[in-house]
Amino acid sequence: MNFDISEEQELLQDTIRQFMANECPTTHLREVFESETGFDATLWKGMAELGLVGLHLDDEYGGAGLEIIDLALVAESLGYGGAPGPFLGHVLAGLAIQLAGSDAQKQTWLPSLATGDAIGTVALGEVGGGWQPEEWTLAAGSTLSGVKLNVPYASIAEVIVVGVEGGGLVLVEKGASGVEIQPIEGVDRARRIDAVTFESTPCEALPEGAAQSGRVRDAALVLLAADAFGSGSRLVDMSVAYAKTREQFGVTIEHFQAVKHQLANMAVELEPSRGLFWYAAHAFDHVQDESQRAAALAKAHISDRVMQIARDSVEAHGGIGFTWECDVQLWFKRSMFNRAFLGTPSVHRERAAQMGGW
Amino acid sequence: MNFDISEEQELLQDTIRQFMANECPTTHLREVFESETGFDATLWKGMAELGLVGLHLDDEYGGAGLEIIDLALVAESLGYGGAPGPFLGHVLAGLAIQLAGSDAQKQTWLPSLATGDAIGTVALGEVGGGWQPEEWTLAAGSTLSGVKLNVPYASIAEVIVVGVEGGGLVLVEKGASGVEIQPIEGVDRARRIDAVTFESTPCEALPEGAAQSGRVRDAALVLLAADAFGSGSRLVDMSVAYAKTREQFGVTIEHFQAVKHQLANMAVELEPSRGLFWYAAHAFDHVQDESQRAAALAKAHISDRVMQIARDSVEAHGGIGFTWECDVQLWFKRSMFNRAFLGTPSVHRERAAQMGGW
Amino acid sequence: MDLSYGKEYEEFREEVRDFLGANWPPGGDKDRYPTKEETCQFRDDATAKGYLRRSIPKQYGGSEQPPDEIRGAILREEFTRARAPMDPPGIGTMMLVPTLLDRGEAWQKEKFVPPTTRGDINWCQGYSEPGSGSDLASLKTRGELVGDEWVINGQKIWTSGATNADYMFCLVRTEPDAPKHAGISYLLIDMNQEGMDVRPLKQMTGGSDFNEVFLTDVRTPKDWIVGKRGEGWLVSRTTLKHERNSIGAAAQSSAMFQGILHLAKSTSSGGRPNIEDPSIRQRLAEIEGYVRAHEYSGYRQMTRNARNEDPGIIQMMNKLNSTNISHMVSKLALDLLGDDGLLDPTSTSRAGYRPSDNRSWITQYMYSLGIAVAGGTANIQRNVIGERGLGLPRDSAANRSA
Amino acid sequence: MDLSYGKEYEEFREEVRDFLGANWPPGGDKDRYPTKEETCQFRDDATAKGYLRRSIPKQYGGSEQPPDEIRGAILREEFTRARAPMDPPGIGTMMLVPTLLDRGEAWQKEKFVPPTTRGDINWCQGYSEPGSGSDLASLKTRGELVGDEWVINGQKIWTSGATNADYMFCLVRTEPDAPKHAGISYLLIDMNQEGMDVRPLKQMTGGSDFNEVFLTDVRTPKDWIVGKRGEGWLVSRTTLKHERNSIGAAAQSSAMFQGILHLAKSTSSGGRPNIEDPSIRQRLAEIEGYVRAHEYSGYRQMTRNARNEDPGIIQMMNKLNSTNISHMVSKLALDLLGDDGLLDPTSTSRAGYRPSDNRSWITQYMYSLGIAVAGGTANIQRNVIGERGLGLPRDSAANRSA
Repeated sequence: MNFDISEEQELLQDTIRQFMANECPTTHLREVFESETGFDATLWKGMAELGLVGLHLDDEYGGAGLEIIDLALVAESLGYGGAPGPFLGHVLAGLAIQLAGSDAQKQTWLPSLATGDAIGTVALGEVGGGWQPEEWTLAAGSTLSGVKLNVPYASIAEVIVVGVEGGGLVLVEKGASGVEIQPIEGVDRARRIDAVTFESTPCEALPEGAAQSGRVRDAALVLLAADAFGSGSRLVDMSVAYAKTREQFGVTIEHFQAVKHQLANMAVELEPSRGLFWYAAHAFDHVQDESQRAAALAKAHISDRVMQIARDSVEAHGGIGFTWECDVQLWFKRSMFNRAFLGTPSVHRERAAQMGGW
Repeated sequence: MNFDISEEQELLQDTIRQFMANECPTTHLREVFESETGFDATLWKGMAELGLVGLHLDDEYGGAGLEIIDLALVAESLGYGGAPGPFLGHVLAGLAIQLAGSDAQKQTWLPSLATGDAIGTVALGEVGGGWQPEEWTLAAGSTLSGVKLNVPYASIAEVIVVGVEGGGLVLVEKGASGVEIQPIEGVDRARRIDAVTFESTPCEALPEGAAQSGRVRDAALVLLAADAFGSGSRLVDMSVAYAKTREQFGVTIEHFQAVKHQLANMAVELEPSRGLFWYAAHAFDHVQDESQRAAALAKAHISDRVMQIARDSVEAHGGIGFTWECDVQLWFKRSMFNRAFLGTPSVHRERAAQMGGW
Repeated sequence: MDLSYGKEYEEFREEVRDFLGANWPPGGDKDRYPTKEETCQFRDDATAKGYLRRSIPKQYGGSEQPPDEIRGAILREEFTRARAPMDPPGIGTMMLVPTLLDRGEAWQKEKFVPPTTRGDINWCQGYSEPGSGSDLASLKTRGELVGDEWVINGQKIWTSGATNADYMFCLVRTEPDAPKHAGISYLLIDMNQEGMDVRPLKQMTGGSDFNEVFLTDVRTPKDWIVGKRGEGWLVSRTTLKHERNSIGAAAQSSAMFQGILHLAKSTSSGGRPNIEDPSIRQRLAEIEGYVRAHEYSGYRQMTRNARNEDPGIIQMMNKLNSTNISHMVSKLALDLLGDDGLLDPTSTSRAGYRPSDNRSWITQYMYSLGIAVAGGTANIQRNVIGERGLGLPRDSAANRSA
Repeated sequence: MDLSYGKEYEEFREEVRDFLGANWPPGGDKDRYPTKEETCQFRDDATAKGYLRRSIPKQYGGSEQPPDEIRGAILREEFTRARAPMDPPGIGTMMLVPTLLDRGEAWQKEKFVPPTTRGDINWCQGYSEPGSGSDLASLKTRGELVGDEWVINGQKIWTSGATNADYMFCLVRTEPDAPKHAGISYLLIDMNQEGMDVRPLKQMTGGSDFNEVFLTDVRTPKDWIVGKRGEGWLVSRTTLKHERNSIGAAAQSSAMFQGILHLAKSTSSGGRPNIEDPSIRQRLAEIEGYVRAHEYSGYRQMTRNARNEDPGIIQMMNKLNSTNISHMVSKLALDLLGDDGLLDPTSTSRAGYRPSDNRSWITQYMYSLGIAVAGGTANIQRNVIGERGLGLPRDSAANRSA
């Protein structure tokens, strides 16, 4: 029995945390937040050089051949650091092509996705919350028509993996005809989303798309849960640090038992949930029977708990916590993204109930 | 606008509180709790002499001609005092006969119910939670057959008002043939319940039963809400008093902010809900359009909140709160009765939703 | 118990309705926006009838009516129904004027009360400081008497309305050697001078309801002080005898509940209207229990206040009730919103796909947190309820220094 | 990450299974209740294999195995599966024996360890007192040395197992003039003497898991003290190096969840199985999130403990996690029970209509509160997490006297 991460994995997380502290302090994060595109090419290059964006791709395509647990630990650290940019959609696009693509498709795309030279993304959501493969409605043959919503960084993607009717997946290249991309004003300006309209757009099916799209969804749920966990850790740390510096009535507010208990409650809501995303990530590669349900439970539980922790963090900061200037808002909004993207907790709880045979 | 009780009503409540403190201190309440029947004839006589058991019956039958709000204020005070005995079923039986009975039936029963010389009760619940008039299944003509559950003090009642198919009400007299009464081991030993089996038992219909049984149910909901509110007040008072006497670390525990805030939260959950049962009681007599829904909301909300307050009270008392010896258990169990009798909060919330046209 | 206002009051309501019917909108013209002069005239006429400036003595332009919570409620109801303007809203009429009437010099009342109640001048409040939130009396902004003027230096925060205020009423430490609470004076300051630097404080929602105000060698005449030197803390705590609005908070909760009910009816999940989801129905009905309880609590307070009786502990719970309800509603809203929870509420200026009507609920989701912190944090409210309501002792951490 | 136990351990499991197959039940006879002698023999044989009495040195009858959390877990799993007895349960083997081994005199170990580990003698713990709960060190039971004996007077509470204990290990104030923590000694006392008055403490559920013990001129030899005079507090806090059961609490939460799931499937409301109610499904799935999180946290701790690494803050959360889950499950249970929530769980002796299988959930509903208070109140747990886990300061109220 070894329910723990390895020293290498810890080292990787330390490296990312250090990288984020150096390259993306919150002053810089705010610049990206305010920027037009929400994309920082230098930061992306740094992440790519650390090997973060192709970790899970096969060696032969320039990846590190690692597992979803490794990718999830990266996501956790990026969540902690508040990393802006297209990481989520990018790694999912790579995963989709690796799992469902032909050799030729892999040859074409994976090497440049592994290095981050090309950015990929996934178009899953539809109008009215149709995130799940069985809910996708876009008909696709050699061309594709219809609307996908909430597509991360579609405007800078070289390739979009699009979920289509029957749960299949197709590839659309940048510059393909009939593609119109409109930004959606998303709450988390560190992770931009677009609406993408296709009109007779040339596309190419991933041969195993229908068989693998559920796996891509599960991986996405794990990564969102991991990011949420990292965000929650950051929020707890910020709140504890604030309680240690803010003075009222002649003492730092950490001296008030009510404050201490609120902070303890936040930690108790968060810390035990770490194993949920660890297990779901582990199950993805090693316990496939359970991986779908574990991913749903992890995403529902962690993103929900962390949203509450974000609210508690605002309260722990008092008035200042409600301001734009206070960093809590950055992770508050990140938490809203993690909670809503790919479906709210209640959606995945009901899925878990069904999968549990209830 | 006068949303308050009158001086007379306050005086009545003070009188009952004093009466309970004198005649039924918790030492005595425990004796009744442990007794075979759960009925204390002396206490009942005292309540009757105060005019509590026929308050709502017409003057001409020896009642005080007062309203449901007055009866609810009595119920609140009895809940605070933890009064054991058949009050609830008794006043509902009187109300049912007054609302739905023929002149002859009123003449027969109301005078002795008003003085408390005869005890009445109501048989509403059935197997599987059929508390509502539209759920009643017992067929009744000149005789009655079937089983009613959770009938308060059936064994000492001179008359039982029984809810039957079609939402009607019938009277069964003590000693009628084919009646079998079996005690149910109820959690609240201050308010005993029985299972009553009728087999070709002679009965007499209340002419307006089907028209009035919903009103009887609504009055019952109001009285349960009022009793729950009184119970909650007692639990908060006990918890505050305990915090002022229990010492730990050299100070009374009221000095710990966590304790103070827990007590404040209990008070905040309770106190505002007072208006819910006031309004529901007021509406019963004066705003009939709203009275059904107001009664459902009041019972659901107050009985639910007070159940949580009872749990919080145990925690506020620490280890001792979990013992038989500690008085908290008496009101904890009273709260369980108030919550479950006539349907749990979720049942009445769904009813409120339907009545709201949701 | 009587939920109507009673005959005398219903007659008063009729009288108010008649007045409004005759006077608002000006000239009976509903399609035109009234001029400032017309609004002024209307307010003067309403004052003459005793409907506005009710707590203001006649000598300062008021109608000098005895406090009457129920007349106040009726006026709010009827003016709201007719969309007629009441007394100019704001902290000047709400807080400064009653304080001046109670503690001010005659010349101060003459100079400031009439234009404030007419809405000609606006005020902001300089109480909180970055280091002094719940522990307000620890404030550090200093005032020194130099010749005939106070010279003030420091920083205030959470100052709403500072951007268009003409004056600030301000707590300033003028007696640095006196004990904490006894070293504070209550000064009036002209905002329109060099050294007054107002900076809007942007919220996480994107809006700016509050400001920071930096005071650098700001000056005010020696006699623009209310009460004596060092009495500022007491002056600021003066019990305000104006008509309370006991049901205002509850009315907002009710309105919020109507909103969430509408949201549940107008949104869907998995193709089914959310209002048909049993778990949503349960949550709505549970929230309604709290909302109605809050509403009836307002009626109770109004009744007691109208009789000049103490409403008791219930009065200390208003803010916490509002905050709790707002939290519950906001959380339910986020569940109802589904994907719309991804949307940014902060701006509608940039071009974006699919602006959603429901986007305002995202603001509400965040704003419900602002409510908690604006009215003093929930912890402070719990302290008040525990200490003043339940008779529990003060915080020991606070005791150590207070 | 590897959720199997690994090859070496799986071999160990096989070995254990083989042993159990050959030795339990005695003579392979499943239909006969084993005699006491057979059980003793089995335990001795298992000890010879290194399966039981693992933390006990060989000289005191143990198998003296190095601490191995995973072997411990495998043994629990396999013995449980075979329904074979492990070390006698109870506070004697759990707490007294490790303390004696660490701090006791040689003769004390010889006298008490072997019979305790064999299950021949039973112990109870005399720590808490009516006035000393979370503030244990304020205990007042006094011991005075009179000649060669300690004479002890006082009262203990929450003493489980006192009714059939042979001895008590007890904290007693022997140095009344020393500071609070330094005045306490750790004494061993024979329960079988006059002056030991054990009174079961009835719970609100009707059961009695605990006792009060009144000590009146109770006597024990001078040298029945563990550690020196005044060292009792430290002795009682000795870190116990026996194998932890990191997953025990989580396993109970899991079992409770399976129970509530079954309850939801087997009860109905309004004619429909509760498990089909969307609001019940949501609550169940939400609870499952907590339960699985708790379970995985147990695995994490087990992994770290097996490597002799500090599991960190997660270890301090076990009790609060269990309590929180138990609360959630119990509240859901009450909703699922409907009318059965009216039933009394305390007795099945009186004749009553319709005894319900679900009645035990009422006990659980109350008992979940006992869990909260038994393991120290939730507030104490929050203090521990805040102080030791998050590095926050101690309570100021507590600081004033501690």
